[in-house]
Amino acid sequence: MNKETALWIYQKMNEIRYFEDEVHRTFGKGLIPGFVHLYAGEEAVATGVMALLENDDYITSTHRGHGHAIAKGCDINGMMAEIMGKKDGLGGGKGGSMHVADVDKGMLGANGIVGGGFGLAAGAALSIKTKGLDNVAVCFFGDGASNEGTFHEGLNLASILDLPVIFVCENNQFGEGTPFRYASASETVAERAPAYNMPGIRVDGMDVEAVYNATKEAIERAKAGQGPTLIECDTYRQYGHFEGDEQKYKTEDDPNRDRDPIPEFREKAIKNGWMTGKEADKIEQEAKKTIEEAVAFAEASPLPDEETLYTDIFA
Amino acid sequence: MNKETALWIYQKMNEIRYFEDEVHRTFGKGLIPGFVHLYAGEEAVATGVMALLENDDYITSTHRGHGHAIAKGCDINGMMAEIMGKKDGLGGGKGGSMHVADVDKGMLGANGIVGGGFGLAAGAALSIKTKGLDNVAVCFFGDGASNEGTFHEGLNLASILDLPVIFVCENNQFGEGTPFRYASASETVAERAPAYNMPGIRVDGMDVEAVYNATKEAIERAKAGQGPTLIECDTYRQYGHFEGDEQKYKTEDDPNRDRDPIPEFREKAIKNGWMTGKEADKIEQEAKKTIEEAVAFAEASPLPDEETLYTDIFA
Amino acid sequence: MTNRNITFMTAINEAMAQAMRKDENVILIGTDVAGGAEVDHLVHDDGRYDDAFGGVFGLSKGLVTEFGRERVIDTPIAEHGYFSAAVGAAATGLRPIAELMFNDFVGFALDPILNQGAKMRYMFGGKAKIPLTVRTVHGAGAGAAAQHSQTLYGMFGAIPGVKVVVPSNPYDAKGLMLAAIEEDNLVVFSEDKMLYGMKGDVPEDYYTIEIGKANVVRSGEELTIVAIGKMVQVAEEVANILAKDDISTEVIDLRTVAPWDQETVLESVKKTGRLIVIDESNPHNNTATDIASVVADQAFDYLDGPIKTVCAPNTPVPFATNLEQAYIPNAAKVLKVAEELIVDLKKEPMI
Amino acid sequence: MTNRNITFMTAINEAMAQAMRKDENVILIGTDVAGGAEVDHLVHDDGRYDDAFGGVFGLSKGLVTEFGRERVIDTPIAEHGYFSAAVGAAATGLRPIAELMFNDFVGFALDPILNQGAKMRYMFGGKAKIPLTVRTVHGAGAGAAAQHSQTLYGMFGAIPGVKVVVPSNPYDAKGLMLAAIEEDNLVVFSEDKMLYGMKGDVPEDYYTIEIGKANVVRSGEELTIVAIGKMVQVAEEVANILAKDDISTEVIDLRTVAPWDQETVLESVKKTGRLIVIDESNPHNNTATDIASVVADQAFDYLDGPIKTVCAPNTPVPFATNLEQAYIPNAAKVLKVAEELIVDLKKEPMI
Ligand SMILES: Cc1ncc(C[n+]2csc(CCOP(=O)(O)OP(=O)(O)O)c2C)c(N)n1
Ligand SMILES: Cc1ncc(C[n+]2csc(CCOP(=O)(O)OP(=O)(O)O)c2C)c(N)n1
Ligand SMILES: [Mg+2]
Ligand SMILES: [Mg+2]
Repeated sequence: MNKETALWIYQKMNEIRYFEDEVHRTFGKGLIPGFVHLYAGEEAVATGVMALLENDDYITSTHRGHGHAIAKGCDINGMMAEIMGKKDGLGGGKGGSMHVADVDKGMLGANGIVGGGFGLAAGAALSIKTKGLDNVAVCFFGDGASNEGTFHEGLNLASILDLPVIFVCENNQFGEGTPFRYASASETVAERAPAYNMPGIRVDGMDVEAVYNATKEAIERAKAGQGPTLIECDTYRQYGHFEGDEQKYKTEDDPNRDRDPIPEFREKAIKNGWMTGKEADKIEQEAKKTIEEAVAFAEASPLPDEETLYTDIFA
Repeated sequence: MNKETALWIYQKMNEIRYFEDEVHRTFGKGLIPGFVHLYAGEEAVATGVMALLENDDYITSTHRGHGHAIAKGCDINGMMAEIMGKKDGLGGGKGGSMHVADVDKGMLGANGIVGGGFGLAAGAALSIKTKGLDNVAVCFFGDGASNEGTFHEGLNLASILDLPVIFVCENNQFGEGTPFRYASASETVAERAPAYNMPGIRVDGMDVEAVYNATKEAIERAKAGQGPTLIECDTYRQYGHFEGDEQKYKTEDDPNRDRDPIPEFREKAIKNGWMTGKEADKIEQEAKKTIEEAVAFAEASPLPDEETLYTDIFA
Repeated sequence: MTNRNITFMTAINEAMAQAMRKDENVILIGTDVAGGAEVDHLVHDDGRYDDAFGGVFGLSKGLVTEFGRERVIDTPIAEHGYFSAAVGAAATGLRPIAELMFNDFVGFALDPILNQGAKMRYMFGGKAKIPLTVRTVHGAGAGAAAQHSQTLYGMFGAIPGVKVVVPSNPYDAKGLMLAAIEEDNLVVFSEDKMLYGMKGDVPEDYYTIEIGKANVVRSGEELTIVAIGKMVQVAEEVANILAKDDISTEVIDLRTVAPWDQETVLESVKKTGRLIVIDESNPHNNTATDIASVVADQAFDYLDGPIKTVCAPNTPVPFATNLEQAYIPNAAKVLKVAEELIVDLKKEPMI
Repeated sequence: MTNRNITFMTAINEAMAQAMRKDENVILIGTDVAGGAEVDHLVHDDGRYDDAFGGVFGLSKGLVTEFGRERVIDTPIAEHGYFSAAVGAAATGLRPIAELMFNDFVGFALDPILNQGAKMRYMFGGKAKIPLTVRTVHGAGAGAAAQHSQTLYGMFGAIPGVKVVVPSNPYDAKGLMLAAIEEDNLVVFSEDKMLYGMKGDVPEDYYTIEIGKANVVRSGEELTIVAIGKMVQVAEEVANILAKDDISTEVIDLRTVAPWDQETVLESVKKTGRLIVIDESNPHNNTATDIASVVADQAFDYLDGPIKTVCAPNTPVPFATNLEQAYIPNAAKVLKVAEELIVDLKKEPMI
């Protein structure tokens, strides 16, 4: 990883965190309808992967998609407005938190359907392969999603067709209030990879560099026509499953409970000479400002015009 | 295996084979509507497993279900009549080949839906477990079905709940005209078992004894509360995927192509002293007669009464 | 029999608890119906469990504490798998209540309903019964957007072999849930999430409400409004407004959408000659069109005007609050179509 | 433009081939759409492939030979997976034709249609297009029993964002398939398996038939019969029989069941005053009820009698030949309901 990358990562990590903290507050004030799932705590995964992706690479995301969207380059003002259901939202206010998307940025959508992304990502990779492009598709998914049949189908299909896709599991130990250790017969998600004849790698998902390095290798394999890779990132969500969750299932012993990937990366990046403390401070301040501006933008944006209820059904 | 078991097995193998050969002929004569998938060649699996099951054990079956039904003790006359769509069929002629069933015999149905049985069997095992019974459920499925997401979901669920269920794969190398080696990223089905923290055993599915022994162990585990087992039986279907299939995909090199489990078992059983040649001859003749009688029964049975179109929707 | 003022949610919880007390074969299975499986601090000293969620809306809270994890079963997120298991369990002697957290997830659970649970009895010539209750949640209004707000009971209702119940208030919710669990058939029990907080008088005792029978919640002579679930409130609101204009409206709460009560609806329309059906489903191939179709056939000669259906538009459910409100059928929309029907009954225009 | 007498199956095959020649982004994906993947003896010396199945009915035979395995993609039996992939591919620049071998398997492929393909454009505020054609097969009559004979286009038609096409003859099949592939939207193309052998004149050239427009296949003045797919033949048979009694029947082949052509149907009913809809779907919440509902609203004043729908009964499809035949709508059943409508038009009773 070089300096430029590290600075980009640190910027995106901070943008995500400030974004999510802000959404948390705004939700608390009753300004956001519906279900909101926050990504705070898992920033190392989105940024470690996305640091290696181009605009034309594709990602599929989850219900917990804000972090992926920010890291993939989606417009932050448009995201905030979308989450508040405003006209200037990325989807004109019609999608909301669970459907933040920007196909032109390669972001194929947050997805309210757990396990909805495996096949979509394989399909994006099929486009890449069929058109002979030098890109990859990345599927983000949770530990809970790994028990959906679509995991099995998506990984098997991608493997037999040697599709350039990377399956990135964000194992935050819980699917809603159900621990992974209960819901999954396997101890890790990565150990399921051999069933699909693909490498399965488990990395410290609180450490951006570990995520970055594993992704780098996976991209090389994918682009060399060697097919998909499964990367499991051990991580932790700071907030509840969704806003309003009491989190009665969390325990003192949860690994990663007391870790935070952002200060961890700040320290490492400074130590490795990728970033100075001053640069870090500046990034933090700028990120904070970016989010403040996004909130102002979103709040100022009007509600969508009522006739848009009826548009965008068919192309 | 003892003499009694061996004789039972040899009888059921022959009944199945004569049954299927007869259905093949009858279909050729145009007397059977719809899709018919024959079990001939795979008799060692159904009989090797069913030799160990009681009436109150459950099985779920597949589109290729005649063999399972006969071995589980379904009435053969009723089966033949069902397949011909007659009033005296097991399902009153309303189900046909793909839906032969007899819940009282623990046969939860042939199933036209590939991958439909994994969860059903887990559910039957859940009944057994919840009621504290000393029984098991067996799910038969094909190599092709192992790529359905329901495989993943069914095996994982059964494993985490320690359900008394045995998943028996009949790997006949093809799903319709698509070779398993193409469709599955894993080389065997059994090697997927570790992903569900259960034993995965691969046996010679042309050898009844191998199937029998593996099943015996699996039943012991299940009844001891140690959860499910996956058994993959390497086998081969003698006929096409369904009646009418040209079988252009079969090759000279297909393993098991030139094997037949019935003479193999006859030879072994005689050698091991489980059966005399005379007993074998007699069983063969009787089986032939049983099937001839079944055909006569089915042909004599009238069509269902037209008002039965409207019955059996709700209990 | 004590009546308590309790919520729709509590009424359903109570029904499930009473059914589970009455019959040990009744189990509840679904994602996070308890929550917190294998979390040590949620296990009491006496071996009983606390739940972490008790269902994503908290509807099944407390059930795991009373009935234990053997009968209140948290599943992996694997709807097809556990719905198949529920069907298999039902075919072999249990009486499962299986929860589909949002009806929108039907794409992960349809085959066990469509091809297994609904058809086994028929295909097997009557030799199976499937006492399975599918609890699920529909409806817009919570800002849950396109994949968590659909109204899909019409899809289930189109399947032969499936009964579909949609309660409109706490009293009905309890009685219909108990009836559903008593059924030896696959019953989809579809709850509008916007009704969860609704309060009403509910007897403490065990009671059932007949499945397949509609409820005439208001008698009238000039106009029939058939409504489903949450839409019953809209129908009553409309009836009150029309009453000011001396128009007498009969309001029918359908209660069961499959098989719906043709007798009650036809009788009413034969009396009033005018029909509006309110259904939050998307407008095509839904329960409203089904009712319209049957009435246009069987009661044609009694009709004094066109049959009106008021449904959601043919769009996904939008997220933005104003768009979502515009999506849901409401009194204004119903009054607008009512205009055309009642024009000859009225003295002066109303809206 | 040469016309050849070819089968319904060949017409669809030809359409797919012409679309694939015209646009290299068109691919075909499904279980055994070729068959025989990785079977050495099916590979020619020149690297081209023979198929082993070419679709389970042989409909896509030859396509892998011309277009190769990169564009004619055999899948594992994993419908949810490859349908999601088809949606993902469509969203990123391909124009997939994805085959659902039997529409009955919808329980394994519904989410990619219901929640992804049909909704992405809307949820993303117009920032996606999904040029996906879903080919599938419906209909009873082949003895394929309850899980392989259903008629489910009505289920797809209820979903906002999905267009549904049901061709009734080889000419339409080709033109509608080419139109479906040209669409930038998710189109379900549902083929009645009983029509596969039907022959008809089909131009060799590339042509499209407008999606959303019905086809008036016979003009008439006194009775409108709207029919779908295979049922168009039943409608024509009925029209011929009624003609002997001097009753003039208009037959409308719906062609597109979602969005169906309200204009053509309403215009016809306004002229004839009498309507029968024939639809092999189970009777509730289907296209027939939808049409009845719209007509009962929009053309009420023009109606001279009740609206009749003739559908399959509310049962699974039975296996036995006699029961299956009794299940499928036929001319006798249509004539029976026609009686009631035309009683005032006739001189003497007909059946
Ligand atoms: C098909 C489907 N089933 C269930 C849900 C409800 N649900 C939303 S998020 C969630 C938990 C997902 O857990 P995981 O995949 O680990 O992601 P995390 O929330 O931990 O990021 C569940 C069950 C859903 N949205 N879609
Ligand atoms: C859900 C579903 N998808 C596809 C099919 C069509 N189909 C019927 S049998 C079959 C092949 C099954 O292969 P396998 O599981 O290996 O069983 P085998 O036929 O070899 O015994 C297929 C694809 C089906 N019936 N159900
Ligand atoms: Mg998780
Ligand atoms: Mg096979």
